[in-house]
Amino acid sequence: DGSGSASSGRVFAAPSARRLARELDVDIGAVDGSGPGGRVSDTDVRAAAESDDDGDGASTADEPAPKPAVERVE
Amino acid sequence: MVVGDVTTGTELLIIGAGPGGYVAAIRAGQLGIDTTLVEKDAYGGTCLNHGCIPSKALISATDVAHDAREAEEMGIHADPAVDLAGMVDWKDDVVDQLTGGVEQLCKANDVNLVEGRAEFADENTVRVAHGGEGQGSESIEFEHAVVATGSRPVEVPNFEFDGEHVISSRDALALDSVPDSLVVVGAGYIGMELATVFAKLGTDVTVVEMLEGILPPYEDDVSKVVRDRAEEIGIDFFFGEAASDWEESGDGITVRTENEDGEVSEFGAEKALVAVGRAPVTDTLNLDAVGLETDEDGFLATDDRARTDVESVFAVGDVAGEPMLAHKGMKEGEVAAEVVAGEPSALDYQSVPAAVFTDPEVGTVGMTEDEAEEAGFSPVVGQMPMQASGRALTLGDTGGFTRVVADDDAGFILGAQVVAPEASELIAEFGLAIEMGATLEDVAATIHTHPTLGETVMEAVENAQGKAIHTLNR
Amino acid sequence: MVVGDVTTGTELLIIGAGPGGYVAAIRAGQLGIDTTLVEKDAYGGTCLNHGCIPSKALISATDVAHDAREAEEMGIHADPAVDLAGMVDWKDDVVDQLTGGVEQLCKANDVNLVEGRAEFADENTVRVAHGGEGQGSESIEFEHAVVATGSRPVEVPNFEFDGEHVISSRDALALDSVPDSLVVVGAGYIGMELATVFAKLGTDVTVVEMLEGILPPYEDDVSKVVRDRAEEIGIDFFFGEAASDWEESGDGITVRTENEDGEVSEFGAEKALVAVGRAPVTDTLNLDAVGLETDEDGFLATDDRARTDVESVFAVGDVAGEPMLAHKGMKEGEVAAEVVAGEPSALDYQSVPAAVFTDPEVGTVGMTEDEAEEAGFSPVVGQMPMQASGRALTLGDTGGFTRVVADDDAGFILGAQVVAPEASELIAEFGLAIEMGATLEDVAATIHTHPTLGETVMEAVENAQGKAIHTLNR
Ligand SMILES: Cc1cc2nc3c(=O)[nH]c(=O)nc-3n(C[C@H](O)[C@H](O)[C@H](O)COP(=O)(O)OP(=O)(O)OC[C@H]3O[C@@H](n4cnc5c(N)ncnc54)[C@H](O)[C@@H]3O)c2cc1C
Ligand SMILES: Cc1cc2nc3c(=O)[nH]c(=O)nc-3n(C[C@H](O)[C@H](O)[C@H](O)COP(=O)(O)OP(=O)(O)OC[C@H]3O[C@@H](n4cnc5c(N)ncnc54)[C@H](O)[C@@H]3O)c2cc1C
Repeated sequence: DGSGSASSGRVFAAPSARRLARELDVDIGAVDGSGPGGRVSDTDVRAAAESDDDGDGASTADEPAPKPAVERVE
Repeated sequence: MVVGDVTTGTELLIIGAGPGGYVAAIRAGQLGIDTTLVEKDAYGGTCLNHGCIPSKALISATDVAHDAREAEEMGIHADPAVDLAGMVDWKDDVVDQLTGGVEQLCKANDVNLVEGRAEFADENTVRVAHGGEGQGSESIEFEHAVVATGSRPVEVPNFEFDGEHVISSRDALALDSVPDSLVVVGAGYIGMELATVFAKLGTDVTVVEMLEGILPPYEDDVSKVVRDRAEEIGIDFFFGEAASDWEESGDGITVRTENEDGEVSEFGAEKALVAVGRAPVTDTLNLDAVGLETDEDGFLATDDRARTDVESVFAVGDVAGEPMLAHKGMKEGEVAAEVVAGEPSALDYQSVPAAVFTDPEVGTVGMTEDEAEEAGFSPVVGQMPMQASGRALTLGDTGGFTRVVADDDAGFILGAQVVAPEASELIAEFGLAIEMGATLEDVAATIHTHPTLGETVMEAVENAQGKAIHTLNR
Repeated sequence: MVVGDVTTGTELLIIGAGPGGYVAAIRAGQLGIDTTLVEKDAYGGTCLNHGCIPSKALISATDVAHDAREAEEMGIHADPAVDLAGMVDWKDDVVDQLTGGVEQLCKANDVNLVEGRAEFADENTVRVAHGGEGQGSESIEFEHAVVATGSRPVEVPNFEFDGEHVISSRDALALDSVPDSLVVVGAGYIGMELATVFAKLGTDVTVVEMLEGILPPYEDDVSKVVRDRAEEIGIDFFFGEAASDWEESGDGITVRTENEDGEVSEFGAEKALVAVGRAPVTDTLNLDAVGLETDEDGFLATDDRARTDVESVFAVGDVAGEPMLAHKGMKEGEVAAEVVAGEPSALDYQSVPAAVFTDPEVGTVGMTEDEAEEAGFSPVVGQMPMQASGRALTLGDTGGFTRVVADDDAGFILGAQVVAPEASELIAEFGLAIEMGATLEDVAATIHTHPTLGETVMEAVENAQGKAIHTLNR
């Protein structure tokens, strides 16, 4: 748990990295950021996606975006 | 795509063509979605017709006259005459260009435009009543719907808008002569922007506000800069005063207010402008029919995809809650359209900037120092007074400051408060810094053009690091 | 720290208190370095006394009058009278506040201030001649030195500045009455800024330029916006004309120019303002004594630590080469001081923004499309016309556009060209984007306040992605 996600639960990562995390189904809050202060880069997100996968990670990025089916959680 | 005699069908049905709705429509059109946009009044909604655009037009026009009038110190001697009817005509022209542009952009992106008032008939149908008597109605079936019906001004009890004695911001933006005097009820951003316009036009302006200061959401040192300037241009303030009722008197009216202790005050003026907030327009939509309920304030709850509790229905803009700002609605509109198209979009922004176009402007984005503390950061703050900015001096406008709030540990920029000329523009760089996860060091290392107000961004950041050049470091 | 009778010693000796030198001094002081700053004329250098600040002060003051005069369309009727002597007094006040501020900031950071003209005596000594007859001189030994002696205007053969008929930008900024007519030799940024000021003051301005257009470093569609506006306010242009000589005639002068084919033209005017570029001030420093040589244009070569070929000597600002801009010099000054302090600083910025304060302003940062191609990128370009910006419309100022250049593969933002009101401020966000390695997606995802000119940044970026909302996508 890098300091990139601060006490507030906030993640420090560029919008493009945050979108990539959604696309690759990675919980960006749990990614160890390699940037200053633990900032999460797209490379960090990709690495996390691959280490989460059981071998077929290489193709994940090319798959179409999962259709978001997020329900309001409360 | 006629489904029956009077029923048509559409993939995406959008109700309301304000910034939330029209942006959703254009983006959906771009993404190849069969889109229908229903609007009962005018393209562009409140923002283009009665809000952001007309108010900013009058603000910048009155500033041209005011700045020239006040420029003796600069060697300029002018006594500009303002013809309000002419100014309002010009403003209407600006509005027409923009609303015409919105209509064209919708058409160019293949959006079906329907004029009329929509309400839900059932889970996948709206009924649209066309304007004017006997114009009939039609039903439109949809797969997805976006509610973007915006907001209307809140009325204070006993102060129904009559367009004559008690006016709304909308009326105030369309007056054809300058009132001699005006009581403004409410010192929020709309009240303060318009109070400033009229004071600069020569109106004797009195602002009465229930709370203890102006621009309540902002920090005291921010609103103080605006209040001092407002007082300089002749605006009188009365705080802790709740407007209770009014009556005609002579050519104008007398407004009565009550303070906490029940003491009554009276303010005479030609008119009263009531600007105490805005409420969502959701009561006219027959939301029951689609299975939706609002919260007690009339807002629709949405998730991070701009989706309501009903899977097929999205809500964007003012109906979806605070901050009730055009650009928040636009972002929600974009995301709703993209989600319908199956894209991995989400409302995952870190902050929504906000600007007040008073004199000077206020621009804020992200967290204040207090908010950062509450969120668990140990904030460090840096500030640069405009008095030390070469550019502010050359503009003859040195009130205010640029402030940054950052996380002391990692240096991440968390927020900014700017009260200065062009504050609305200056917060853009902070906004990008916050979204990027930029640190103080990142912004300090970026070369900023000399002489610009933007240098105060860099100086504030360097001040937070204890190494500002043009101001002393605390 | 007296070393001998007339010799003092210092760790860091800085020659010249312009933006390069005074920033180096303040930062060095902050870092605890024993620092001495020698200045022969006035704190703040060219920039504060005869450059950036006085020019921008006159530009914004004349704009106040001009904008009011041109605002009939907005319902404003004004006929401002400008008292140039009063305007210049105000401008001098602004300059005094800022130069006084620089002096105070130096003192507050424990910089030793020495007045006089410095030249190198040997590898670690300068001799400082104090101003005025019989004021004597002193020697100062140093461990490190920073050369920050700036630049002076280039003279055109036969056009020596006499302050009367042939004037420099410095003279132009201190006139006490408005000339009836003016020939401006040179359509670079200084010539164009001043031509605009005088045209707005009512002077009959003719610009003659050797090259084929105005603002030579900028792309044609950028400079065209400025040229069109300049012609609207009455400036006449003659291109391909090299000023060859002049003579007095009547109350004024006749300037002769020659074109490529040797054809001679004559232009009559009250005065000629010559602004054809600036050259570094390095010839008066006795550089030999410290073991340094300049290149053939008089510049000192430096590495990425702002260090010259001599280990102990740094050069910053205009003497260190193009771009000859204040903020480039400030950055070099900071880095030089930090390197002396042993910090890991370097001139590793990606780009130096530049602004021209014409009407409208020009702001650029990073690469143009052509430059990106030459650098091996496959550039993609996005543009947003000001005509489609709600904020530009409300300002009544819709000339120009915002353009972004990005790398088509990764989306990295490489550069931007803005010609628009507040262009100097708008490029700040692009500057940060470039330094951060932000992509088109990053900027597009950042919410921009409505209605602001900054929204055109987002729209240009979205246009490059083929998904702008408020302009058609090519
Ligand atoms: C004076 C003033 C100044 C403002 N200044 C700013 C500012 O500077 N910056 C800023 O960000 N915000 C500003 N705002 C707020 C801004 O106007 C709103 O946040 C914005 O307009 C909300 O957009 P929206 O799309 O949600 O709704 P709206 O713009 O309100 O549009 C809703 C549209 O839906 C239509 N509609 C409603 N019901 C139906 C129906 N049943 N069928 C069909 N059509 C329907 C309406 O006619 C309207 O056109 C200002 C507001 C005011 C009043
Ligand atoms: C009309 C005009 C407008 C301009 N507008 C802008 C603008 O808007 N933005 C921008 O970025 N740039 C602008 N510039 C350019 C800017 O002024 C220079 O880039 C900047 O001043 C360079 O800073 P410097 O520290 O290198 O040198 P300078 O500012 O030239 O300072 C050098 C100092 O060294 C002193 N000095 C020289 N020799 C000695 C010596 N031997 N001993 C002691 N002292 C010495 C001089 O007296 C002077 O004070 C403008 C220039 C002009 C002329």
